[in-house]
Amino acid sequence: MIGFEPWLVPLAPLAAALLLGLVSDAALGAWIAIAATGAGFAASLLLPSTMGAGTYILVDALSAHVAMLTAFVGFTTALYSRRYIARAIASGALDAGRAREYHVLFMTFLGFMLLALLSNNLGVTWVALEAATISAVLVVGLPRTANAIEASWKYFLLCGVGIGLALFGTVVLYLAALPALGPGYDAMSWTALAHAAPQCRGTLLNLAFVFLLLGYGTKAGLAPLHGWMPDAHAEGPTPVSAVLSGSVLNVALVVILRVRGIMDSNADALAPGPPIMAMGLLSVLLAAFSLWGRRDAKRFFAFSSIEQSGVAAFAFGLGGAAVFAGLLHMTVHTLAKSAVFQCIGLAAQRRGSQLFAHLGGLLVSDRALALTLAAGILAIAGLPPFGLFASEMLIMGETIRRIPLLAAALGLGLVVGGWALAARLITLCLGAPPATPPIGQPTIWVSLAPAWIHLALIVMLGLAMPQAVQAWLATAAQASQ
Amino acid sequence: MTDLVLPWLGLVMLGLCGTAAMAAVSGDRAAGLGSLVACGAGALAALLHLLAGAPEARLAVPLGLAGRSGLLAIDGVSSLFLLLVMTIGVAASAASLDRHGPPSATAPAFPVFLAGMALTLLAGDGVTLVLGFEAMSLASFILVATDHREETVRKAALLYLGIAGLGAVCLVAALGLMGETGVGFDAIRAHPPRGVRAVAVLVLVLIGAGSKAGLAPLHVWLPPAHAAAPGHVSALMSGAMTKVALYVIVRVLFDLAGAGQPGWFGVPLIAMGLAGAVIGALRANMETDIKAVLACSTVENVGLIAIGLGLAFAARAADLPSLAGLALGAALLHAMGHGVFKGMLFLGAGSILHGAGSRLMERLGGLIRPMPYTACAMLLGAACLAGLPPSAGFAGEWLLFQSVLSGIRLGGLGVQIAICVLAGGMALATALAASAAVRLVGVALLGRPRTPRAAAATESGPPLRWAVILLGLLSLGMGLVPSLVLGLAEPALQHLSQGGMAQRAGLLTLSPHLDGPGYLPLGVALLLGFGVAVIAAVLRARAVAGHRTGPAWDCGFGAPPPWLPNGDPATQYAGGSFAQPLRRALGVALLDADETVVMPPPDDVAPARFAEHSVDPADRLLFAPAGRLRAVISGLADRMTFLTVRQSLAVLFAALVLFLVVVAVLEQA
Amino acid sequence: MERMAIGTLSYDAAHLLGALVLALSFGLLSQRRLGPVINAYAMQAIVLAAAAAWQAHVQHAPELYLTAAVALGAKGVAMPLALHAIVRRLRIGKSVETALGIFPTMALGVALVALAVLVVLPTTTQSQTLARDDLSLALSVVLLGLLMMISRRTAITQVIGFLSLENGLILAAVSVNGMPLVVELSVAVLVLVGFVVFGVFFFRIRAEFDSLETDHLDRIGSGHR
Amino acid sequence: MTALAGLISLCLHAVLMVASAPLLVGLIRRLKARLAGRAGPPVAQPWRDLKRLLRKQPVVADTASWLFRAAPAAAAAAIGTAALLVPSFAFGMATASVSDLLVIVGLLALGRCVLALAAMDTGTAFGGLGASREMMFAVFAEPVLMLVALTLSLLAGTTNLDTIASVLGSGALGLRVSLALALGALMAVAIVECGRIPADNPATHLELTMVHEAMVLEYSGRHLALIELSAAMKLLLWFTLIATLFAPLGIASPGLAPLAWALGIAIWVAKMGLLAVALAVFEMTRAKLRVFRVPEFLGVAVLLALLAAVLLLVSQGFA
Repeated sequence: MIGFEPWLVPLAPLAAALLLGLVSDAALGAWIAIAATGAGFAASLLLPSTMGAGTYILVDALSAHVAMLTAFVGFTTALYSRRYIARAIASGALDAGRAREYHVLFMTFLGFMLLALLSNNLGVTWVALEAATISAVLVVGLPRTANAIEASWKYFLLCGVGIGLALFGTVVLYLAALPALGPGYDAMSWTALAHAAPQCRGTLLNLAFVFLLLGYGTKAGLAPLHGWMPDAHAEGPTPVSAVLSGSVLNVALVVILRVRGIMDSNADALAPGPPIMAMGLLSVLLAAFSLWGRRDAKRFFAFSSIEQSGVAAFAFGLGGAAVFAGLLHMTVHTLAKSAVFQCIGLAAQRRGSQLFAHLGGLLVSDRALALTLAAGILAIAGLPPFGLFASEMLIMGETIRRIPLLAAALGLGLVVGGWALAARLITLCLGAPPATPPIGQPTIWVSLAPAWIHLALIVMLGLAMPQAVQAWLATAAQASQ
Repeated sequence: MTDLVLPWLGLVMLGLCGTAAMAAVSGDRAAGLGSLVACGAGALAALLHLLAGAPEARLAVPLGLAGRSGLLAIDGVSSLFLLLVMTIGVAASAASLDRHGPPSATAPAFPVFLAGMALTLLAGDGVTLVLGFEAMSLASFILVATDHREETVRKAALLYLGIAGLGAVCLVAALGLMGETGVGFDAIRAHPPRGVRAVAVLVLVLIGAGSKAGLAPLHVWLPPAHAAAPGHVSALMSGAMTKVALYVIVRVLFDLAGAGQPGWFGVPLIAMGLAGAVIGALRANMETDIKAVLACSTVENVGLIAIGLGLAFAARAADLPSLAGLALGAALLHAMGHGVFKGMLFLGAGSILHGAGSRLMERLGGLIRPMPYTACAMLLGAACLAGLPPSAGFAGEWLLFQSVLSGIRLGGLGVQIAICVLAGGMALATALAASAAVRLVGVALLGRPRTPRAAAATESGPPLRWAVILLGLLSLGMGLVPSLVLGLAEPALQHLSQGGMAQRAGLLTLSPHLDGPGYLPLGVALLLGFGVAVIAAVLRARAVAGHRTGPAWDCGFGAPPPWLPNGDPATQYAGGSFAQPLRRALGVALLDADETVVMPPPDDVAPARFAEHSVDPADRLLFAPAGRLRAVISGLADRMTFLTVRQSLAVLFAALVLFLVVVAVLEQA
Repeated sequence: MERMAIGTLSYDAAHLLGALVLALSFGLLSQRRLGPVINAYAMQAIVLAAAAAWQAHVQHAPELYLTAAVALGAKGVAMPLALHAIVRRLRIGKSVETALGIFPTMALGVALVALAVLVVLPTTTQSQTLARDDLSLALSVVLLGLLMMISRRTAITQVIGFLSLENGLILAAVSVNGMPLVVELSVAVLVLVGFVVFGVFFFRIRAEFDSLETDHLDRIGSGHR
Repeated sequence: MTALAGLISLCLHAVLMVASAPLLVGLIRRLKARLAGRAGPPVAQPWRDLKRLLRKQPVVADTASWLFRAAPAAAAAAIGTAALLVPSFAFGMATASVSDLLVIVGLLALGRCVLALAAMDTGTAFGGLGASREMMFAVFAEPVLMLVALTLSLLAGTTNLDTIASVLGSGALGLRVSLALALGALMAVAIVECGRIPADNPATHLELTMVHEAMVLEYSGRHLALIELSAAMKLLLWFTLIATLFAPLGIASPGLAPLAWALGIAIWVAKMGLLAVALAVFEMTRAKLRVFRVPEFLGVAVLLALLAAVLLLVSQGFA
């Protein structure tokens, strides 16, 4: 029932990484990356038709959905990277060697992320995420500036500890499943665990949950474990920020969601919802208030990612119908945030700085870029016709029906965060541009096309989601429970 | 035919969206023309629907959240408001054809704005309503930001968007409280919220829609945003959008929340309305930007309408259907009237901005000569603003006062005394509005031009003139025969309050009670006309004809120097000086106003300086403290985020220990 | 595979080795000089290797011998040498700067062990006591490692705290009955750990994180955040 | 029949109002002069002034627009219309069904606003000064009127003046404290509205004391005649209003009754005379207030009116 396709999804980028290690020509390297991610994405499109679970590979609606999303963002980011890296080389920000390093690390990162998603084994998931983390750390440190290196070190140490905790949680989870499943691979497989959850040992599940939540929560950027995120996003190469915001968070959230499902089915275990909701809500509030003081655009949007990740986590913690909304939120946020980061990257290249003070007045200087960016920011702020409006409305509605007081806190976070986004939208896009002339050629449509594709998808998801997509997402939400 | 209304209106909205797409390609003119046609079609449909007795209809559309289809629905209430929106839409679109200067990049947002309003009014379920409402917010934000190179415009746009976000979250929450997301209005009506939940709905709707309507204390965005937007846009925002927000309040509180809610739900509406009426009217006397003056007066009028709505709600709960019908009829009549005349005033203000190059009173003056059409429109509008008979403004306010006076039956002594205060407050607000209207017209249009630019002002082109004439005629008609409007509103009144105005409004008269005496606007107009005719006849017969012109006497003020052939225009009263008596009498108490006069010593030739300053109490008491609180929390949040590695690890460690302790405690228990 | 019960040699030995690992964690916490800290870590790794080997023996799981070898070779020998080299090469001060003081740290450590026992205690109702007891030991080691990371200012001691934390993870992994992929996981952990040590070279972190981080905040903080 | 009677009484009323308004002003002037120990002009002097003004060609400031020239007629028409709505000697005039108190307030506001605009139109400092002060006075006067209207409508169940006066005149209600308070409040408003001492001085052109006179400073000829006439009519209107509301004695019932009308007119003239004496005495004993004290003066009136309404509510117990 499981064909070769699921393997192909992570293997395509990983193989490309090996190949890219041998290719020194930057342009060719970029095309190889595009081809590999394209192949991976194409293979991921076949996932829905090969649903099933093997020893190592699990293709259910949830993993297939997030894998398609990740592969897609990887593909568009590779498309975007081609010109971005070429311009970076042209402007002297990167040399050819580092460009090669970048492609290799990016492909490794992407491949392991996809592997982590599609694996049916907690151990494999963990190893893949660890490998992805290491490659992400290296790629964040790639610009070799002092700030970048320090950011990557911080990222590494915090996520290293987080990942350590996650491993401990994995061991305890295995221990909890032993009486139900006996020793062997089964006790580490998501599918078996989901089936045997009622027979697992509740107290151990609790312990495992604490470690898994904190471990993967660190990767998901949930407060108060989010310390690494702003720096890593701000200092790394922009295409990576796009993927970091988009997919690392998702993979971690998916793991948390699956663990939640296991906890839910066990009568002895404590309710997993409240701690997830608490961390989600704390992230929303903390990030919303932190947005106000930011002067660096990428750091700003990193905080916005923390906020949105918090919203999704909150929805997952809430459970029930909110899981669907959370998944939708995650999906749409991934698309929107990577579009925004792509635009910010282009703007930063044009102005030679990523500080808001130097980025103002884009509408006058680069109109298409500014409009795309504005649409992206409005999407993140949760305005229609973009999809985050739909997901936030569903989450808000579900919350206020079930726990009205929390809805007040969530609403506060959304308002404060939305206001900050509005303020920065106005700084970035409106007004007169700074007097210094922009660097290089104006942005052309090829650079913006990936963002446009993302935005078009978001509009589709927000305004008139096809029945099939809705059913698909509902299945994915069901798969986690 | 009634089956066709919704598809027809759906087509209108589609057409508006198509217009937006066309405008994105080919510029403003397409936006204006397309919107004009679509709005005309929409207004026609709404009118026919109302004339046919407003039968209810529903239509599912493939538009909505997460695979669900949205629902369009129409009844008397939506149809009435739709008629207003589309009518102002016609005028505003026509006016937009008269744009001066370079084409604006934001033109495509204009039809979207209209479509968003229409969608809000036609929504048959919560999601569609919010979708329309947000489309309206977003499009109007874009339109407000049209002249984004100006700092003040950007500030206004930010304030607007921020408060719109607050409103959106509250509105979503309110609709969420009333039923499963995306469920149709019928299902909500079947199970209206009760108890605390209903109170929460009330609060959330008042914030959510009230902020858009400009109910105090969430009105602070109106003056800057209306001032920043182009004229035809502010006409729509003030004339139509605030009414759409009021429609949402009416829809949720009167219709969806059911008739079983307690009467005190009307109290916050009344209190916010009164506060807005007084503060808005007073601020209208202080602002120096003519569009800000008009926006403040919108705050005042929305406040008056809200008072009517609150009274109607209380009366309905107290089982006084005739009073409920009276108050609601008054509110609706005033809403319609205000929509039309405020639209006209804003179009006039836009025309002044283009013709005379400024919105600031201190830079205008004497425009009645170069801009006769605009001046006539502003005069007519100002009469409505001031609530002078027989204008449309007076009809609405008269009926509102009548409902307040009848409201004495609502409760015991406490309520009655409150009603007395309310009546006094409303009278204060209307008198303040009259003062503001005189100030606006007197300073901006009359007297001598204060700048060379104002002296060289030119009248707007024919499209704007026709738009203004259309609204002017409508406003005249509504003033003289207000029963026509009430007739159109009758289905809405029946739907919302079980007691209509049909018995009480004859073809020509309005009366608060069944077969009691009332107000006959046409009679008053005839008497006035008769009086003027008699005077003219007598003067013709008995007085010397013609007149001579000469320099103004001005108590023998010195002759003007040769380079100022019209005298020194700076000696005229301007906005600030006209406001001085009120600033001293009321502004100090309510707006924290202060004046600074710097007078040089006797030998010094330096000019004397005068500065005045006032703050909206909502700013002072609500927004400024909230902003400071936000800054403090932001600082704390930053300190929680920008930690050293060791501190971050310590936080992680603390979280881990905390969770373990919680688990241990829970497991022991 | 036979069940292990209290009182048997296999249990006693496993328990003893686990307890030794925990004791060495306290040893790490108590040291004031850098050299002995590194040595204590080496000792812990060696005891861990012994524990893994013993588990390989009693569980009849030959792959665990590999884990033991890895632990012994990499963590017991190579890593300490590398750390000593770093200390020499980067001229790092020999004393351990504590943020909390030795005694409070130790007291906190005891409290953490108590917490770990308390959390794991409710699972005693059923069999597999070995795993349960070792689990509380491993949890204690993890918590103590984390405690060391936050209670020491010097970068190198923080790294050692991290390494000791990983020892706790491996201890947990090897003592669980028949856990698959233990070798793979331990290798992956080793990569992570190796990367940390490499990172110290790579990032040339000479002094303490705190001073460095303060610089970082100053530099990035002014005008950039 | 009733309709015809209403029409006839309305015509009589109209003539009466127009004809006697200048006489009332003349009477007050004469009374004040007498009280001051002067002989004073004849009572009919204002009429002669009006006639003389009509013969003079007006001089219009070259900065003024058409509004300036149209304003006097508009203001006079507004005040005249208001005057037609106030019953003086007979109930049931043709305008009875529309003689709404709020409409009268609105018409007076119309006249005021038109004149204020005209004052601004010449672009002089004095015009603006008068206009802004006049509008401020109105701001404080309107709440008083509204509260008085509220009190009266509580008693009569309507704001229709004809009905209120009939109800009050039927004697069913007796004498009431709240009515006395309302009367006081209304008189204060009347004084301010008509520009009498202590709010304004109709007899001076001293810059700092004038409000109404500052507004009409630029007018001359037939325009000024209209303005003077309408000012006089306003005074008469207020007197009539007060008399009709608070002393509705001797007012003829609806229907064709020439005798009762004659009696009513006689009683009305007597009432006007009494009020004129009262005003003259009041003005002689008061000094003009500073302009910023006028809001305080009106503030007292607001409190009186509020007290009137509250007392009525307490005693009546409406629910």
